[in-house]
Amino acid sequence: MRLAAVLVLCAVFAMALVGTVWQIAGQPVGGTLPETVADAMADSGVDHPVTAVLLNFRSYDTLLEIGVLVIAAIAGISMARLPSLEDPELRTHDSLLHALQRWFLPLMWLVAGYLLWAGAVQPGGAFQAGAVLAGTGVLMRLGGMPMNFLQPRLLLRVGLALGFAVFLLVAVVSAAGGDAFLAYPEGMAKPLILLIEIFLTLSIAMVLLSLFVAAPVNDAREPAEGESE
Amino acid sequence: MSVHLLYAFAGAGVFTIGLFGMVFMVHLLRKLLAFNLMGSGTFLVLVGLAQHRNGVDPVPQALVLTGIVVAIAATALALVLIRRYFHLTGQVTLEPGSRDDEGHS
Amino acid sequence: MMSWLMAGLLFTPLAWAVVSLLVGFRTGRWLSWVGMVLQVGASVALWFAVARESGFYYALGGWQAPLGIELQVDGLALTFVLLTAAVASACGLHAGVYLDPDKPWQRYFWPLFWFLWAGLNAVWLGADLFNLYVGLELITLSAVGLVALGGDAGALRASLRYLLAALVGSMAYLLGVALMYGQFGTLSLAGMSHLAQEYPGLEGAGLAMALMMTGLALKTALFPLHGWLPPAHGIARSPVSALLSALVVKASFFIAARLWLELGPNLGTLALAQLAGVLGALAVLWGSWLACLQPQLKQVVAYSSVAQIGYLFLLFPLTWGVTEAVSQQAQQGMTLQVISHALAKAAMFLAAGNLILSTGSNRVSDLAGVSRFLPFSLFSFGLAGVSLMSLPPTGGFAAKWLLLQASLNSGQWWWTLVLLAGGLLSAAYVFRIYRASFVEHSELDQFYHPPRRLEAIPMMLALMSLGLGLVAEPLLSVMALPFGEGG
Amino acid sequence: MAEDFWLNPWLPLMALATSMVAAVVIFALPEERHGLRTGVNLAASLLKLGLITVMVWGVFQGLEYRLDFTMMPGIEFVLRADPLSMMFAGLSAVLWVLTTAYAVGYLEYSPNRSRFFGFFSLCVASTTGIALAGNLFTFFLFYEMLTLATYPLVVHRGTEKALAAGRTYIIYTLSGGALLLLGMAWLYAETGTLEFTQGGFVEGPLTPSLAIIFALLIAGLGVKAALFPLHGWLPQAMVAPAPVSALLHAVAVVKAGAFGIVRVVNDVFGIEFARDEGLLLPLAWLAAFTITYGSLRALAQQDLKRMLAFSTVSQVSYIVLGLCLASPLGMVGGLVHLLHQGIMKITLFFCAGNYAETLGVHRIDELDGAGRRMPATSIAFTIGAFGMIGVPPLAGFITKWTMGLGALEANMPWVVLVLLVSSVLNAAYFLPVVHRLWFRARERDWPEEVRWGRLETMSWLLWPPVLTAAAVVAIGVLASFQFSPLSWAELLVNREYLP
Repeated sequence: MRLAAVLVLCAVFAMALVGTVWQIAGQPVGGTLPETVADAMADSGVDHPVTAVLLNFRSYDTLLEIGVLVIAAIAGISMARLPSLEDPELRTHDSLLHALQRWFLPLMWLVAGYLLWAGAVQPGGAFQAGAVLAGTGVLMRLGGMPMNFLQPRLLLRVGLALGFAVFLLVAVVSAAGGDAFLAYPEGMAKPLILLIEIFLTLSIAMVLLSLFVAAPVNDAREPAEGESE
Repeated sequence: MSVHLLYAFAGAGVFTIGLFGMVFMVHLLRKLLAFNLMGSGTFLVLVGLAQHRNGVDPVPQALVLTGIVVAIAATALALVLIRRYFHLTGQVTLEPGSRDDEGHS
Repeated sequence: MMSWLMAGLLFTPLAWAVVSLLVGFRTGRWLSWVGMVLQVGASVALWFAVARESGFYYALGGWQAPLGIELQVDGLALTFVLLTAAVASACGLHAGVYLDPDKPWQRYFWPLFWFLWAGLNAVWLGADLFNLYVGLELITLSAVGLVALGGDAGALRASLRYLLAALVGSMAYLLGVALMYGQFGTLSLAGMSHLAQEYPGLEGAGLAMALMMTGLALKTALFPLHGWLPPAHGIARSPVSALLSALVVKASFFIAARLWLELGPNLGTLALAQLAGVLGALAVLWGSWLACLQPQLKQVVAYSSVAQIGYLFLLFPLTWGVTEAVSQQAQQGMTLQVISHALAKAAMFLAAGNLILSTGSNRVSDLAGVSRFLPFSLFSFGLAGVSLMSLPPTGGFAAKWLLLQASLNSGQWWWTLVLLAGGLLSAAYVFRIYRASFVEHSELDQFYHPPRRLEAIPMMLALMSLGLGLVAEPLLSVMALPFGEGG
Repeated sequence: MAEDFWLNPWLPLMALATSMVAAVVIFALPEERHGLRTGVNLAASLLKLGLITVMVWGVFQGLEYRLDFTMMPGIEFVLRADPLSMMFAGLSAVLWVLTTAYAVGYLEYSPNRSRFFGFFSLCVASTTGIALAGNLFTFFLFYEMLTLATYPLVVHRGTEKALAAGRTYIIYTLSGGALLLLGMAWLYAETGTLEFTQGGFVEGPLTPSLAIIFALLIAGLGVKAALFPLHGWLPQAMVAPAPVSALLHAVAVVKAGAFGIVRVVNDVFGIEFARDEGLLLPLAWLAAFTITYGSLRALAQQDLKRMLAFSTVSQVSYIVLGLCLASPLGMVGGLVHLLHQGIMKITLFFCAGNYAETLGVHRIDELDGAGRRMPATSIAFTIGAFGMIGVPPLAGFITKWTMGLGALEANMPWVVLVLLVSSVLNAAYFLPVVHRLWFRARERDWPEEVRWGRLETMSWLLWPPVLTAAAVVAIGVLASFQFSPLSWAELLVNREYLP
């Protein structure tokens, strides 16, 4: 009964939505933004339009977005239980995984670095690089590497906030000089964006990794099936 | 009808499936997956419709990247909450007091 | 000067979020005091600057819309910024004393608090649909984090419910943004408004707007989508509840209202407007009724929020297809309602927290005899209640008066009945609390006396909401300032 | 006093502020500072009396006291003093002094006095505000404030019964307030102003919406004025302590309603407009019915305070009825009853409180022989009761006589009949009480007797009723004196309404 009702409602919604898309596709109005972007590329400091939009034209979005990530990380680590982090039971003693780690980790760091650098001219950038870096972290953690910086102490918090802090500092420095908030000083866009991206990569990796790690695990009261991840 | 528009229609469909899951499913992880479906659908519409109109458009691509990060942050937060909730109550649904038999993924 | 103030306004909360993340709760507390002073100072200075000159668009990064993101710095936005500064500072000051500094998770209160503040400012000033989305998510996630902070199973359940509802709401909104971008090729609200005027009859965009408004209504907890609100607001720590009820739900409503006022005349329909009004009316009645039935003090206050939010949605029918003067009245009424409810509800939640602290119980029936021992917090609660009942001279009354005038002048007399019934019902639940406190046969003879500072804060907020009605005229005149059209 | 004295505009606000500030100070004082609290209370009430006296003199000289500022678009907060407002403000100022003194004695040794006196002062502040309100909005503001300030007084004892009464009270009065608000908002939407204007600001012809607005306003005010069928809260509210009942019934609440009706008829719609358009006749019938009904119900009561309550229901409608006659003498009669009834009724309530507090007597049939035990109180009660019946030359007689003349003047002889019937009924329920007081011998012990040394009761309790009873005699005998209530009402009617 409930299923039927929900299905009917969803069907109606889907039809309305498809109709809306059709309507809109049929009669677009207004100017075209891509041309404006293309015109402004020369002043943006980077060569790839997506990166230019992300870190220059609409950098406020990105700033706040990193803030959202940091919030998630804060909420995550606020719930972590300290001692469980280094529980030996969690370590996988799998020789294949260890072998993979030995080969993969350097390679993945390299990939992360490349993605970061490539962002200036082609798809890629801080988030992708950070995600890969976080992936290596996950592998390391599963392999039982001691990563003490993931304990919710000052070091972790500095790591989480670093990228955001650097971004914010860059944003406010130019404003202190009388320019707009988030504006890059003349000719400084490229190095500043690179600087921001490097720190963002680190912080994003840190956030994702800490979210992976931060959860209440291995408590005696927890039912057995809850351990499966 | 361009291929981009097809993406947009697919996005509408995916969004609706996600919405269905959100409304109908009770298991928290399923709800979370449904939310991610909704997100993917939205991003498809965002890029598809814009590219249908403008050709290659960097702005929606950048928006989708931002949107993905935000969605990931939300998903991660939800996962942390769900895990802790399960840890404390042994429940996987929001109905207070009733244990869910569906099993957990 | 102006640009420094703007930068300070944007920078302070974000910077304080970062810095307070690095330190413990106690250090975070005094750091936050400094931050509050800065933030309040910047808000006040900007407000007066705009009141003297006029509003302007602030292009972030020097990129003007539609390429970049512009902030719409006008009287209305700054009044809300100012309101946020006042209420958030009060909640922060209260929390600094109220929360237990020895609990390890409380250190995360300050960063979440400051992020929440930053998100709120981003929404008040935002004029770019996608940026508003990011701002909303900033608010949602930090609010959920605050509800869940150190919480038990109940708090987690409430925050999960809240999170899921809010996420669906934001996704619906974002889908609407996607459709709007497909329609207009811009994300700037002002640009869209121009285009919508130029090309009337865009049905697709109308549906997209309805979708966005639905998502925002879910985030604002409009009846019947309000189920997530009372548990979340009821179970959070009192300063957090105060922040949530006073400010957070207003953020999504504010976006809905901006959308409606900019695009509604061309994209809205009578049915949509009336539907929003009817749901708002039902929210008023249903929320108040449920508030009368709640056994727990904070649940009463939380359901009262559901009801008070309902009033806000009368904005939609009262600004659609009416004369300029009526629309003006409705907008002014809505604004005053937002402000006075924010002040009153924050006062109420903080006072409720004090009452819970002194009786050691969240139950209404355990308030017996409190009126004898704790008149001060009860008084604050009562004064805030007067504003919710919308009796003069409170801001709540001023709001109700303007809405009454708007509905009478537009011939939509049926809303007056809702306004009056809502006032009476809110009196019913407020007086239920008073009544409980006057019962004399209490077993408890000793109540814990909270520190004076805790008691003073809700009183100040309550007095502000009380006095709002007296200064409504100058306030409204600033909000109605002509807006300098920028790029 | 110079006509452009700089303080003049601030006098109304200062009169308001005396009790407001007193309230705040009293709330801030710790519970055990009894002496200081009493001092603050009395000082504030005397100061206010002084300010009102100055204003009465000024108004008599034709001075204008007015203070206004804009609160919201189109809505002003106006305080001003005119003859009518002086009448009500004077009444509340005089009775505040006496009731405060009485309450100090009445509540000695009981808990929560800080709360009580704080709200008591707020209550008086609201009453002053109602009196001085210069437009309907300001009136409404204080009208609602009065509701809120009296609630804690009604439920003061915290018993189940008190809480139930408080609930009824709040439901009635807030609903009334809502009706008033609706009427006011609608009126503003129709006319664009709310300022009390001599002769009214509503302009004809009478449209259906104007008639509905009139009905809404009267209904909203009628709740507090206890017009039938909106009187239900009043007898229930008798559980409150005696000073509260005295204040509720004699001055603050019911009079606020009646005063509001006077304002609406005279200064909003205009007496001539209301009369000519036939708005007043239904109101007159309603008032006449309420007079009779209240008296009949009073006959059946066994509880002294409940009897007095129904008597109030009946007596307040005299004011409305007098107003509805819309002839000069009728209006004078009605308006003067605003004062007369207040002073007479407060006497009766003081006495009832004395019986309860000193002898533990609440019911009429327990009063046998009380006159011998408490002669001063009983004499005061007797004077009050005779005044109510309308025995010459007491205050009540002046009212009824003037109103009777007014009814003939207005060519409404049936009103005379109502007055006669009512007087007979008044006699029928008051005389048996008086009879029991003086002419029945005591057979049993008093339920809970308390002795206060030499006097029949505590002096704080004794002097207020004695003074008010003396006033009942004085304002009757000296009715033609220049500042008597009657002369003032004549001045008022001649100057403002029906010249």
